Amino acid sequence: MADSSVNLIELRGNVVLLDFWASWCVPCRRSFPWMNAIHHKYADRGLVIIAVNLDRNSADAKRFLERYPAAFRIVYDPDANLAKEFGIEVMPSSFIIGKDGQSTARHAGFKVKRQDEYEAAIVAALGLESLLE
Amino acid sequence: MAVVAIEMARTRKNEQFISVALATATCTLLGSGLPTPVDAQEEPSWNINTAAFYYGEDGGRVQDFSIKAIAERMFVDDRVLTLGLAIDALTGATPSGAIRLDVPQTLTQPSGNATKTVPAGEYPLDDTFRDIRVALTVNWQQPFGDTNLFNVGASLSKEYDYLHVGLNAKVARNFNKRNTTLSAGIAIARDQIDPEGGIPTPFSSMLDVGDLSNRLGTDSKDILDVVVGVSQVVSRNLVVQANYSYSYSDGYLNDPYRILSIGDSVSGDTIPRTPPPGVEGPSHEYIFESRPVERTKHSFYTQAKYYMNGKVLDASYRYMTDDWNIDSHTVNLRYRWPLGASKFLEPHLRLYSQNEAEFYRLSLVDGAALPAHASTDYRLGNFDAITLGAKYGWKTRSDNDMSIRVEWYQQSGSVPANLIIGNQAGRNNYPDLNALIVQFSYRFSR
Amino acid sequence: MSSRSPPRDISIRSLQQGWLGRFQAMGSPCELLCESRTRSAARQLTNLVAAEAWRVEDKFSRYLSGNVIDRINSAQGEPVLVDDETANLLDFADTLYELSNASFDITSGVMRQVWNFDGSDTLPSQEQVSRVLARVGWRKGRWVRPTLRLPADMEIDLGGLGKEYAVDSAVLILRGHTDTPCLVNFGGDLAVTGPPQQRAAWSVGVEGVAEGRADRMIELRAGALATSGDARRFLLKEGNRYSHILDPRTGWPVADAPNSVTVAADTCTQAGMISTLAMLRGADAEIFLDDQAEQYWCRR
Amino acid sequence: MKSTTIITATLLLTCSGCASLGVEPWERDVLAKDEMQLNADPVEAAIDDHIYFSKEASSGGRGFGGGGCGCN
Repeated sequence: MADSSVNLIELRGNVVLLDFWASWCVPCRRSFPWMNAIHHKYADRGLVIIAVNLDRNSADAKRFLERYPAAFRIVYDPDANLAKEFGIEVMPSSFIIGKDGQSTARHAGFKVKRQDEYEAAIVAALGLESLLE
Repeated sequence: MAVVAIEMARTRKNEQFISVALATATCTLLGSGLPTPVDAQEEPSWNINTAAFYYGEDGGRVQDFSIKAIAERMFVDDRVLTLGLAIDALTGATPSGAIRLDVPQTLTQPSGNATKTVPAGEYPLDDTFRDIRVALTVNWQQPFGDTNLFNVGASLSKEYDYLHVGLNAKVARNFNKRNTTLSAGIAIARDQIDPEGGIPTPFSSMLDVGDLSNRLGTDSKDILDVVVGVSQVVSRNLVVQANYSYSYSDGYLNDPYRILSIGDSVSGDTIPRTPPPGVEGPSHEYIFESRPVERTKHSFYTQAKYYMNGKVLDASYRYMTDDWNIDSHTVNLRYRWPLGASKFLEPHLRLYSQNEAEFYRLSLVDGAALPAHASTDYRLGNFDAITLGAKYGWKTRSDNDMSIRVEWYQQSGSVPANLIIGNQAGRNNYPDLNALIVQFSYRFSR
Repeated sequence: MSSRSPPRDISIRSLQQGWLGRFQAMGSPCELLCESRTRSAARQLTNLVAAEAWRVEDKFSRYLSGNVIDRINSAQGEPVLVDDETANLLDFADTLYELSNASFDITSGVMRQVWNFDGSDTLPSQEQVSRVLARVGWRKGRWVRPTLRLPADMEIDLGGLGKEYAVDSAVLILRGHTDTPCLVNFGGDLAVTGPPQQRAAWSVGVEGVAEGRADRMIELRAGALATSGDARRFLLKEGNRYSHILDPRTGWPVADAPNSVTVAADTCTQAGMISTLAMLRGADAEIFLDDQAEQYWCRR
Repeated sequence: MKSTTIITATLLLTCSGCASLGVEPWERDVLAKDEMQLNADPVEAAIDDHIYFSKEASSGGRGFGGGGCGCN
């Protein structure tokens, strides 16, 4: 699971939440618990969370993960190749990639106040809107 | 319980304790049998910075014992409430403004109800200075939009003869992947001055004990500050900042306790006087200072922080100029040197230089027309200052920060030659100042 | 726990005194004996107990993908965040590891890759044993509640305490639902909610070496019984009988372990753990058991 | 007035060079450290502002500094 590349094609058919984070990023401390909760809620409905770590030194990331454990998959991108590809402007940044492999939503930063909005985008991508009624 | 039993089972090699330990462990296991949803750790919500601090000038001058605390309550999404409290206990003597003489001098105390005699050759100090100051601040930070930050705050401080009330607001906006931040802020304040015995009329004479005919009661000043600034991330290791600030004060800007000696136009010595029989009063002619009622200051401030493999250089420079014709230059250098993973040493050097205000005088001349304004305040004089010291900081076992700072502050000034008359030339006219600063800080979260 | 998923349904049979609910879970036949008045009440209680057994099975079976055990075992050295219930079990396993001087080890399951206790005479080589032993050792992982980090080639298996835990958990649920006395029996590990009303005690038969023959009856009024040792699982080589109890410190079966140890204790988990620890002591099993407060029945 | 003009010009000059300066969002590890914040020790800064406000003719510059006491 600790590979440095993600094959999104291989994940086609799933909804992917691709999150870019780093150990020193303060809002990431709040996004991790949220992603854990989302993972437990939607993992069996086809959601795959991939958190791309952008620390140069993965030891920093591991220290972070000891304090803020992740129930989802962590990928290491120390050279920021993925980050460049996705044009990250803010940490953290996340993308919701639909079952067809197309990005459906992009969130810059993480605000607790907007959690419902992030979750709604995931629910929409999973096609579960009817469950929210 | 389980742990104790395990230890006993081990050390005593008595296996009976295994079933005790097991029973306890089972209890724990089944006690919360049913699953609960994942709940991740909460961030600590308060960051509290505290400091106890001593500032002491030698020669029996000002001593300040102070405690200060800043508490930040962190809310989600970068909203922060900041509360500040400072308590200062001030004692000691400050220069009254009168020059030294070769004879003893008797001065009426600022309260107007007693006198004090200064021995020949000594600096006339005002030693009635004693005060407790309590200051409170409150600030709220709120982001709006993805790139803007808004701050609003208020301040209140009270000492025996002084009340300050202020409001401030600041906006900041990020650009360029948050590498550039522009900010603008405004602060307004009203300060009320209410000295014991009342405010003396500017340029009125120091009167005999019990004569308060030159006192005006209270007065106030209004202050407007505006700051605009830009901070810029230059590289992974370097961030710089530049600020311009404008400050306008309007109202009572005098020091109500400060006087000037009236000197002989040839000898420069203060003109003697004799109080009426049976009355205590000043032995020489002194008048209270008079400053302009407005002051406009402009400051330009730049700061750079540079990270070099664990060490951090913090350098700043400030240029200030005002319409009292004071120019000043301030350089601050701090170098943070890590000692292992959890300690650091940070030497600090500060250099300061200012020239005198246009109305700065050593004394006034008997018989000459009064200037528009005059003050002998050494803080409006021509001087250089140096601060040298270091801070040593470490992390406690519970991951809190502690530090001790020890610094020396020294002012050395000179009075411009054209302000010195006759015998004044042979005396040291500028009250040099040497102070020790000791600060202990503790920073924790909860 | 089995890789085959038996049908998840329950059956209810009338007994002379009360009802017997039956279902399959965790690779074992499971039973609920209760003194309910009606069949539908018995069915309701059996449904409750079965649901809990299946929940525990789904959550902690090492054969199912996607559950917490699978997440831990396939984390490839990454830390895994676990829920409170799993954390409680891991804390418990950690305590047991300490108490047993490392002989009770939930990472020891991989040893089964070289040991087949099918009654045959195929013994693994020392080299095979050493290779697999390198992947055993609870302390090689890092458990800081609520996070477990296991070296990439290691696995955990809560099978050694899952059944007992499920029995206790089911008893707690029953106590919350009814005052009717019940006995929960998951494949021979059992506990009661209280003494029966229609007779003096619950009679429990302990199975002997010969399959299916209960050769000892135990009267149980409160508490639990658990048995370690399995008459059907052993290796025979040159007349030596190798028990299926493997010592995770050596990689070899415990020498001279009893055929079975049955222990009575307050809870099924306690009973099961004491019987397991006794088995791990091999020849000294009785010495260990004599030191404990619990009643036991040891068969050699 | 003259100084204001110069300062405004300097600010504009500083800003025109901004676009090419800076780091990528994931390169902020060092800048995120406490000791790299421009105001890393606010208590010490407030104490210093207070001392120098009461002993010198200048104050502030970094922010709204010093002030609020009858010591000057």
